Amino acid sequence: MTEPAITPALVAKHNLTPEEYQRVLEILGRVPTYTELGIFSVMWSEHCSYKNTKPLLKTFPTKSPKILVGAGEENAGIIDIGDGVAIAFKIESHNHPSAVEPFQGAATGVGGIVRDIFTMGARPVCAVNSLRFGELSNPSVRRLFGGVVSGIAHYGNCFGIPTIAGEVYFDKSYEGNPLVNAFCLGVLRHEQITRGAAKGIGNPVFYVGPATGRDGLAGAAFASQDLTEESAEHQRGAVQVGDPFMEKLVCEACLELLATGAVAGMQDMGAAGLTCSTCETAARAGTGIEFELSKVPQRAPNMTPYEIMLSESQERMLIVVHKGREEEVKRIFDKWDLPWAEIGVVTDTGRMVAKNRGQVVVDIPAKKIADESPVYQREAREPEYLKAVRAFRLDGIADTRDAAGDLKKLLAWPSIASKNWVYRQYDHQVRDGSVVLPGSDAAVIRIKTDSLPVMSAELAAKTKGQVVPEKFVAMSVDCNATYVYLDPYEGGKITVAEAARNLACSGAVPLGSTDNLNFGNPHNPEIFWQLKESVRGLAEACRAFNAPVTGGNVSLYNQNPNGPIDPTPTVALVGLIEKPEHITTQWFKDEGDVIVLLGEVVDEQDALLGLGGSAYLQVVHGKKTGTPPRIDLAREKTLHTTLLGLIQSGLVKSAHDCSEGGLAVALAESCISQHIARETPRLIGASLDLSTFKSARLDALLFGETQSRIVISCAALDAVKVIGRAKLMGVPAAKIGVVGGSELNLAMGETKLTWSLPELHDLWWNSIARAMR
Amino acid sequence: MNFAVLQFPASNCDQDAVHVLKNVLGHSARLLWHKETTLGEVDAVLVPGGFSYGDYLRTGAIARFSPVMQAVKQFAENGGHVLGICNGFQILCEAHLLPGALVRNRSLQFRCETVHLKAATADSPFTNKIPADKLLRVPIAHGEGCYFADEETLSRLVARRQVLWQYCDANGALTDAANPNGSLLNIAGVCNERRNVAGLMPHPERASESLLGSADGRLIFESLIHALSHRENVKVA
Amino acid sequence: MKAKIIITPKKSVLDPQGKTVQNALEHMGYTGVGAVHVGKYIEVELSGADKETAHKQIDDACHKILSNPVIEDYKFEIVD
Amino acid sequence: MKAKIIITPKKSVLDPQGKTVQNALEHMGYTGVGAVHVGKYIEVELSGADKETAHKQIDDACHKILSNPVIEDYKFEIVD
Ligand SMILES: Nc1ncnc2c1ncn2[C@@H]1O[C@H](COP(=O)(O)OP(=O)(O)O)[C@@H](O)[C@H]1O
Ligand SMILES: [Mg+2]
Repeated sequence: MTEPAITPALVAKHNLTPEEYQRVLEILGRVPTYTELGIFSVMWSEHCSYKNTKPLLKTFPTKSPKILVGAGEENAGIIDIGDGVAIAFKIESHNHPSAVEPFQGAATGVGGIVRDIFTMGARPVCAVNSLRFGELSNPSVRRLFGGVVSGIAHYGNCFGIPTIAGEVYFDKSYEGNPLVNAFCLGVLRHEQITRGAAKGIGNPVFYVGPATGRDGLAGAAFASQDLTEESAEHQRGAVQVGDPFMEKLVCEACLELLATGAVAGMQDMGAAGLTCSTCETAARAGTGIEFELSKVPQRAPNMTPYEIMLSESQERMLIVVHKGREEEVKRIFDKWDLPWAEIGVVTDTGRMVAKNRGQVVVDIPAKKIADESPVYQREAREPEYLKAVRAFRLDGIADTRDAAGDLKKLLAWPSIASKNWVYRQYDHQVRDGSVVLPGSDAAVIRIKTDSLPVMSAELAAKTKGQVVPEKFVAMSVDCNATYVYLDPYEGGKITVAEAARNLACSGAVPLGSTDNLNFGNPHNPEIFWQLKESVRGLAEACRAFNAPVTGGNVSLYNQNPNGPIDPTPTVALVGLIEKPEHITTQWFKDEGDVIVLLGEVVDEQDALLGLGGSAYLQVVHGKKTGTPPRIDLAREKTLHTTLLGLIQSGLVKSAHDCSEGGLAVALAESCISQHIARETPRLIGASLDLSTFKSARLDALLFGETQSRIVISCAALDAVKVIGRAKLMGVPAAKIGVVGGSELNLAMGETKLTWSLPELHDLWWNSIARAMR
Repeated sequence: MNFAVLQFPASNCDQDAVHVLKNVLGHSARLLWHKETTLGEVDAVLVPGGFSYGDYLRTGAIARFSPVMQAVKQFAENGGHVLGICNGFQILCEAHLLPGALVRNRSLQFRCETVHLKAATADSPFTNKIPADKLLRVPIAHGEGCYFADEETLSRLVARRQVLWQYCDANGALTDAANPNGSLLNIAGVCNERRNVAGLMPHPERASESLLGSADGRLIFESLIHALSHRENVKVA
Repeated sequence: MKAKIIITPKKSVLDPQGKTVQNALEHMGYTGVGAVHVGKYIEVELSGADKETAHKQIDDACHKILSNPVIEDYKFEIVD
Repeated sequence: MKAKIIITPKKSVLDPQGKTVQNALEHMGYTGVGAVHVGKYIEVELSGADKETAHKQIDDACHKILSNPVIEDYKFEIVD
């Protein structure tokens, strides 16, 4: 078979700049083969190398005494949660593939992140997702949305992982550029941490999992360019199809194999498939790896070395086995009826060598390609549009004349409305650990002894069948991209603050975070500025909340000819709840309980009174502008510790943060969001009196999004204590109402508002379902 | 009691079932690999939920032919007690150990939510501990849980009180709105004529600890355990 | 040789998928659309064996595993 | 008139369902079974319109809603 000659045009087609190609020539000391060119192309794509973002990622806080595996070390970070148990978690994007084929794109996104987790030796125990689409009035958006949700459902449900939290936003900037970020969390004992390193010269290298086809050829490179009709068309020819059934078997077999102690290193074949897994494992161990391509199981006839090396066929793993223990791999993979092949060996050359029927087709120094990719310091320039954003004032906006109607509009707005249409399609209870299901501020799962992966005989002897005390882990994924668009730095801080606030509301203390930076094309200095500024905000906030970043993902080039997406740095925060009795949900509990607002009701220092970038301005006035609310991280932090203190003292019955839609939406949700069973919400009324708050504007009071506010409820007898303790901590606190009755009533001096709960519930609960009908 | 919980490729509620039987209810339970040809010492078999063989072709269609299912058939024919949950129910129907079939939800979507269930009779090894007026809150999670049987079979099921559980609303009424998948007669679970084999789509093992929102599902396991400890000496296995 | 198998839901079984497709077609403005039924199509490549044996095997497989007689009908042909 | 439509996964695309059914058939002892592909069969009853218009409409519908051209192929015939 003759391979194409390497020409400047071919180099350009592989997205390598002339300088990058020069670097290839230097590394190799010769002209690359066609296959090698393909390898450099994917390995040095943004998706695999982070060449545009590395300097920024370095600014994240990444350390804490609890971190066992830190950011960038392995496929996922790992954090100690006590009693010898640890959690591994990470988020990853599958945006471009989902734009091309929503069902399979989203499904394989879930598959990829689940694999990242069990590659670490952890048993995946829950999944979370963060989704963004254009507006639902557009039929092609509905098709994408429906496809993505059923793809996630298909993969996660079949694999048997509960999808317990997430977020969904709808905004025009995502039309044609949907975002699909998937998160997975797994659990393991400290001793079970597995490394993706090709250790031990002479150790055999195994390929396990289904045969390699032409699917997803060079998908990593595709993810690293703008989404155009042309690039999409190219990718349509090679759509990756996920097989969750296969993944489940591969996961079980791998965990079983790890327990034998026969494994020296393990890595999944994700982006850039065989290429990435071989050179990264060799680079990590400082070894080399040599393998024979004809031994790789192949699904399609006549596959070329180029195709085999770059295929992104799903559900495949690379396993390095201690020499002499090959039989164990064979036994276990045969038991699970899974294909396997011994394809190569670990060498001491430091080179990744691939042969095709004995003939060398790839010979590259592994460390150079994996760790020494080019790094760019991109130019950043403040975007033009921010001038108008900053100049925006409320003068031209009349105060609300129909607050009752405005609340209904907000509750029915798809970005605020209940996402049950989405999560009821996900199995969120499999594995018997979901304590707080989707629908409250943060989800909570229980980790018990039998959630952990099977132990090796040695470890079993050491732990002597000891039962691990149950652990409660909370998580929330957040990003208000409108804020980030209007002020990347503040928006970045708020993203983390909101996630942390959600954790606090559930009774959890943050342990760590993982982020997914979804942006447009970084070659555009205005976009790079968004990226840089929001990372500055994220990093600062992660520090403030002691939530070091343990890993994440970068997805750039999220733009099509109609423009870029709003900058969307999604952040997932994971926290620990000390005792089951501290687990708190957002809905009001009992008649007669007192409702207390923690935090300043309106930020009077803010010229826009919390209305900048608010859902209210967007929904009621059709304006997506204005400087978003400010955040003071120290105050926010105090708010969280105060709330946690109250929760741990058993004083808090419900806690819900104010986010999109402000105080009024938070109150309404506290009345209507408890769901008992099919067609059976539990509606509980409330009467509020906000007369003591003097705000210049009613809309700012009700719908303003001033930060650092949480609505809690407590027993009437405890109210004085709660308010006193909060004030002692320096947190503003005021009784604003009482739980009870069958309506939501609000009084502000002369103004009296009343809403019927069934009506609010219907608008909020069913609006996405109606849009999808 | 000794329970065997079957494990097919891509069973995924197998460990949940073992957890509840063992850690919550204090009985002995072990996983039984689908390639096994004998059951060993067991008092009852549990066919757990999941997506055996990816649910490709038809839910439960391929699992039915596993070696272990031949042993289960024999066990059931000898009077042994078998309970299928969700995918397990689908497998038992495919294996003709239970009448009827489960087809695509009428919404065409997977549904995960809690439902209200009513035991249609206390006269079975799977319902004897459920008080007559008790509504159970139990989660469902399935895409193909719409129970179907032809009219003749259906009337026979009713006449012989083989319908064990039905979906109802919070007041116990068998309404259409309370039916999450379009099942005929709101059927959530049935048993065979001999009453030793039963299946249901809802997941009692996910409703066996109040921490998880409901412990009503325990009544189903407790019924079975009660029946097993009071059964006459049937020869099984 | 190849077996081409068509499996359709029995008329008495609710076919929400068919109904949904029918609605979608009508919605998109296609005229004269009547009832729609959605079933499965399975193609099995067969090697060796004569046609008659193949026929027997496939009929058996359809009956036992490929379709569920409670809810489905099947038909098939063997082609070269 | 009736349109009989067959939708199959593209040959280049992974067909996990087909593969699983193939394995099952082999396990059950059917001999000479090669690759298996599982697709969809859709029958649309058509009233009025002449065959040619029907043909056009169905082709269009196949392309736009009945199949997913990214991963599936379709073929159909119109019969009386
Ligand atoms: N895609 C999704 N998958 C699962 N759960 C979701 C999804 N989207 C939203 N949810 C759940 O719905 C609830 C409300 O979400 P959201 O409005 O984003 O909350 P908040 O504003 O408090 O962050 C949360 O419990 C969240 O986990
Ligand atoms: Mg919240």
